[in-house]
Amino acid sequence: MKSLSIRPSLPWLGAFKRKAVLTTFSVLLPVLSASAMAADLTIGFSQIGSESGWRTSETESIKAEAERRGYDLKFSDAQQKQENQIKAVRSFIAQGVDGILLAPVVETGWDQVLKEAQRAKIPVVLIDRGVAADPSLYLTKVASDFKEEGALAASWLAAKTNGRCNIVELQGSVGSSAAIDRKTGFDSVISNFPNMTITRSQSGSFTRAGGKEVMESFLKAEGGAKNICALFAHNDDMALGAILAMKEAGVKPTKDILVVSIDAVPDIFKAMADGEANATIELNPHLGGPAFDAILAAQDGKKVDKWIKANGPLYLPDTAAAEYAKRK
Amino acid sequence: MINERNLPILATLLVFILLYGFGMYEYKGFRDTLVFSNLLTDNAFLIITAIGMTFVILSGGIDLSVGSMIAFIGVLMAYLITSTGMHPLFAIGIALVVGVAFGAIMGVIIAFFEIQAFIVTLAGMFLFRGLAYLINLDAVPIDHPFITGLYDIYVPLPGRGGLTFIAMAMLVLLALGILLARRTRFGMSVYALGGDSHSAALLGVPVKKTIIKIYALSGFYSAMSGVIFAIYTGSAYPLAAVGVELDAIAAVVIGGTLLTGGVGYVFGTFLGGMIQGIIQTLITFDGSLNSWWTKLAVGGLLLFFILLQKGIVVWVKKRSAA
Amino acid sequence: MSQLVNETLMVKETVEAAQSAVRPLLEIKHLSKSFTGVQALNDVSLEIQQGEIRALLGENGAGKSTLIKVLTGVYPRDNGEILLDGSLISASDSGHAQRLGISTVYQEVNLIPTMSVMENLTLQHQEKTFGLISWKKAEIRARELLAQVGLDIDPLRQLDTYSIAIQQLVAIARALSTQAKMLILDEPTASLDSDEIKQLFNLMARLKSEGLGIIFVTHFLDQVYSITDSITVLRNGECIGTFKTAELSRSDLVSHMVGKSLEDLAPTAHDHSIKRERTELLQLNNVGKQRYLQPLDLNIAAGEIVGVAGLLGSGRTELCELAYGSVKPDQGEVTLSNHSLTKSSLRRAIQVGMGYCPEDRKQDGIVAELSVRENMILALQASKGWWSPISMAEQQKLVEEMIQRLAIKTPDMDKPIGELSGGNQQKVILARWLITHPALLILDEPTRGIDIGAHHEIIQIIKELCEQGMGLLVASSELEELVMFAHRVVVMKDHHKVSELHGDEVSEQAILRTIAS
Amino acid sequence: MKKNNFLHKHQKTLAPLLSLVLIILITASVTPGFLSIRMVDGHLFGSLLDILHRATPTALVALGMAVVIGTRGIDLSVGAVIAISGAVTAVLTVNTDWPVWVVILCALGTGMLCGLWNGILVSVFNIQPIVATLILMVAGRGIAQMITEGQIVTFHSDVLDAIGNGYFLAFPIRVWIAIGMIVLTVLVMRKTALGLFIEAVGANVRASRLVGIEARLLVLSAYVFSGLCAAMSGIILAADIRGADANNAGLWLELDAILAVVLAGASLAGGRIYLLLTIVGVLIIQTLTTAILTSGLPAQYNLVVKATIILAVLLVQSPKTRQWLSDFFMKKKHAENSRTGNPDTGKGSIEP
Repeated sequence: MKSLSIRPSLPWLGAFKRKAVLTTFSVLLPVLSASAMAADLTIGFSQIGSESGWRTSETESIKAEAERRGYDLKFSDAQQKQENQIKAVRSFIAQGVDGILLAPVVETGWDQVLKEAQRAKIPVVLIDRGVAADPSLYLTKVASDFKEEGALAASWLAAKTNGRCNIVELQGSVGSSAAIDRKTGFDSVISNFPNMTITRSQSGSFTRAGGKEVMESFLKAEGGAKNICALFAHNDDMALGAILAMKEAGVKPTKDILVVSIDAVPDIFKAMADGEANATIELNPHLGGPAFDAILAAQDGKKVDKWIKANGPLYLPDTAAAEYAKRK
Repeated sequence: MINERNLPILATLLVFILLYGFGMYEYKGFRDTLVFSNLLTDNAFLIITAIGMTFVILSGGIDLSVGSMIAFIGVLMAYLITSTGMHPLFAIGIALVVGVAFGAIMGVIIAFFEIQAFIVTLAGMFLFRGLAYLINLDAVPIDHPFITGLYDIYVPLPGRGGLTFIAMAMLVLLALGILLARRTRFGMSVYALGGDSHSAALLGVPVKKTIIKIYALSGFYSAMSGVIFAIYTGSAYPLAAVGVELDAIAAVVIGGTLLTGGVGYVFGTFLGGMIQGIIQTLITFDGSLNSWWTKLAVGGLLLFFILLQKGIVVWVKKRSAA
Repeated sequence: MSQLVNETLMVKETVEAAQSAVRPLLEIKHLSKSFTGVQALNDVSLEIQQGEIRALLGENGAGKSTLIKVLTGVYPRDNGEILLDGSLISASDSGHAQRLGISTVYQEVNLIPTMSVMENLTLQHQEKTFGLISWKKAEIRARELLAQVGLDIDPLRQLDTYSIAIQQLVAIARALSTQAKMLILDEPTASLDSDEIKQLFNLMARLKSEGLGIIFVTHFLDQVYSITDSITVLRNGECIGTFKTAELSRSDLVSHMVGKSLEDLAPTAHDHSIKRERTELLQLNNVGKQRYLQPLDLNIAAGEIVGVAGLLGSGRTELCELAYGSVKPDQGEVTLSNHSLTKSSLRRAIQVGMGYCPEDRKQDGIVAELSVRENMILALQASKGWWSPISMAEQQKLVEEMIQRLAIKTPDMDKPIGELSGGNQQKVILARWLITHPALLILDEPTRGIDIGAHHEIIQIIKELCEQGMGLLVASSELEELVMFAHRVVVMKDHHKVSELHGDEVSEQAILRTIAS
Repeated sequence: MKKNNFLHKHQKTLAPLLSLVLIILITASVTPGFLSIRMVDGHLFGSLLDILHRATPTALVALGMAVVIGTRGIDLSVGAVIAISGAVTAVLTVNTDWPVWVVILCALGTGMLCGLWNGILVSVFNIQPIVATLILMVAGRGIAQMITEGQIVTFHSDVLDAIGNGYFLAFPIRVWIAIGMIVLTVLVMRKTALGLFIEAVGANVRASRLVGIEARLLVLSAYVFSGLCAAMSGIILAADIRGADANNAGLWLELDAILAVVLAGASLAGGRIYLLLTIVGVLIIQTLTTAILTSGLPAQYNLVVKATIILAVLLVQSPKTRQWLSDFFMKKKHAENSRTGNPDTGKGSIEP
């Protein structure tokens, strides 16, 4: 199964014509596939955008991996819009790429465009989150599980506090799948502990400024740190903003309020090393390698798992300084 | 003889042809009809929204609520279909009625309370997005066979391209928009209102009624766009179409309609939407721009385009004066 | 709903009206209207017969426009009744009034500048085929309507590419298109030249013979006497009386309007010679601009008034703009008191003593939202620059002085100028320049759209300024007025200067002869 | 009677102020402790202080926006300019040894350059303001990301920390900065003729030209001023989180700023502007945000609540509503009058 050579037979051609076309293809096939081998792969990559530092490092990592392998990577930034991502995927199909990496901004709404890719026999690899479509429509997904991340954070917190804790939560952008799933995962674990409750939950829109502003209002509304035992932030940036808010209100993060968040961006390691954050769960940004491998494997006719899990570990302050040095 | 009023739209057409020609020259894949039919399909919801926006802008107003309306209508439709088991046709009907009603309410506030459209529709923008959140936070697939069936209707073109249902719906709504604008009293009232609202009132144009109708129409077109968007993605998502109002305004302005009102054509808006689509397609075909260069390129092309249009208009005016 | 009832009633009434022709076409009974605290109309009653042309006269603020706006439903009335063809009507807006049979043409052309002539003519009345507007039929209709007012122009071109005069005629053509029974012409002649006025009068005469009732509002008494059958005079919102035109002398008419006898208003005998020694102020040396104004020479000395005469579109305004510098000439030299201004900014021109009251007061003169005070100090402040503001005390002193001197009627100096009457707005604009103490003042149509009282006052002011040694360049379409004060008259025709009349040559006949030659 | 006159004259001023007070009172009744202010570490502490503290960036942006709107323009790019100036501040602090005041000047200069760009497009190329500034709105974030290379650049500087979160005389330093800027702007606008010129140009550009006001330069400087204000706001926002977030800093802030200007009673069609009331408008918006955050309302209700309250405020403030109300009461009065009998002053027409 090689790239450019196979096109879906055109719907308006009669059956006899289709046969003729197939014959032509079968003659051309070895030639074209040989040339495709020589010219390496052309991969389209539809990225959500560059809304966070984590997203940028993911992009950089995938680009670097493609360059290392000598692939021609067609990169498209969708500026957080699903419609732009669909447009990009359709453009990749029109262009005739060998494979498509898609980091879907939302889980639903991909069936049609995935079907089109399938008709064009272009494998699609989902990056860093899944879609709610028939798994046969895509090759595989290389992603971590947001729910698991939320659950991991909750488990750590439960262990740390012996299942007794008033938690304030900083949600991600309202309606985003990372926010919804991390909350679901977190809630599913703490629901087992009757003495763990979320006393306040608001959206900090995944930003530092948002995290800081919301944390300030939490501290005011709860009358300082007395009634708050821990902060769960859906990403590190919000946690970093909230840490600033605590310090300014005279509250000591980690001492007065435990801080757990997700992503493992470099700055949170620095905060942990400085004793201002307790735990972070890594969201692995280096997804290019496994994704490209999957496309190659599929070309060779090998079977590929539908979910290549890329969940990261939970980091604690003990290794923070070393990790920070490594990642900076 | 080139009419002064047609000049901006001709400039737009010229730019569209130039950009398309550049793409064909530069990229092999661009020459396929698939690119053109993709342009029609992918930008359908934007163009539909922008057609409604054209009426608003022609009348001298603005409607910032369209993006949120698209998301709200989609979520409402999904709720009706998936949670109440309603047939999609009824759901679409209800969604359209709701869209028109909300548009009309904004029109009433603008017309009777004389609050500026920019602000009323800004509040509408917050409100509709908020209502979408209230119905459903999560993204919901709408996998009703009727909806997927609509998506699969397809008239093939030579080459790999084909006219999808979405593209055809857009073209029908475009034709409807053109007829409304140029061949009905309502359309003429819109132009009159944008040209000089004071005089329009004295000439017997029912100003308040027309304003309400305009925003109701914009509500209809953005609701229609919400429906099309739901068919396009087969799902509903409360965060869908963020910032589409700005894209729609840009499409209208690129299409040669004056933001001050009174002058412009619905067909120009179609071209404006297609030009924005082409810019995106060119950037994707190039594929080497990183995130920030993409933003710069979109901004730069917007600037280039506006200056070019301005230049063509000035040049022709000078020539015709000489 | 009530509209529908009215209309069906009207159909019935029309039949009845045909049976009894003696019934007046329009009856207004005890009409009153007040705005917050001001009684704009107080118990006004009048009747108009079919085929009657009625002049509606009065000074600004007399209530003419309020009466028209109440008639056409723009303002709701407080009290009183309006009967058209014997049936009570109550228009809800001007569109409704049109459907009822009352069409209005306003002083400022109220059409849509960005639409074509055809679209303007047929707006809201387009004929349709299969529910859609048929532009073919619309064009035919538009040509018919244009022919009716004797215009031969391309109806497909955008309205604002035509002159104001043509736009005014288009507006009249439109008003006639709706099977009007009553036609209200609110100062339609303000921007028409004499030929066009003649054309309009012929049209009015024809409409009259067709049985239309016409209300004609104007400031030109000549026109009142040449076309109207009867006159209604309003003063301070009250109806002073209705008179047969043939039986009312001009002096009586003016007395009724201003509420005092004519002797106070009669122009003093005028003198066209300058009494002082000639110091040159403005010198235009071969100044012109392609497709705008043919090159010409012009000098104005201190204490001299130079009039600019000519038909509409002859280049009067163009001359004023080139002299002032708001349009830059592409050849020639402009100097004022030995300062070359050919290439300098308007600010510089104002600093060396130039001042300009433009023709279009609403567009180019007033800043409607700003107060009388701010409007008045604008030019002086602009010439000083933003960093050296005039202190509030000084502003108040200057403005107070001017309000006194020019007798500007305003409740206080912080009222937005847009709420003042036209005459008072014009005085504020004049005052704006007077406080800059200009050496030379250019006035383009300084008395347009102003009532008789203010008209007279402005002419007095012009004369006073001249006596104080100011040079003035005054463009006007009213020859009578030019002859009254100008020492010299430049006659313009087809964008060039055809003649310059000096001293005793200045007379209405001489100017007309020059224009006609 | 006199009191009535006062109310009548200051209706425009009172409406936004009353709205603000009302919103604060309602929130206080829902959220206990909302009004409490106490001293913590030598500075004031409480929700009301938070409102002031959080309102400063929007207030600065709205100040520039008000001036631009006065010239019949609009500046959609302020959010992007905030991102750019924040990025410049962060990158220069991290990558150079320049003294902090040089860094701040550079950031402010960058903002003014952005304003200059907008101004040139609007006043020299005659592009409609909404389109002209849309270009920088789209491209500006790209520029900011280019400067930060897509990362959130965190920095440390004592001076910048103080600007972001320091206190002086018990009040946040950034509030002092905003007050200083507001006072300065009001002084410049009202004590020189600049305010008059801007309002004149905004209300009637043709008439202004004829009295010798150079509209082009004026409009240009309005955009430069708006750029400067946005840059100040950008520095404060970056200092606040000690990092430059090119993607999110000041996102959609332009809409809040425009809303504030309009809540203050200005027209988007140019002309009269009300600088101090604009600040009241900003406080209304920020109070609303803070109130929603402290009230414990679920996140998904934020927008609906905000939109509803803003609409309510707008409707209450609308001159039309006031007119209807007064008409209603007038009619009542009138009805009473006519019942007591209002003699007609009949005067027949004098027929000759």
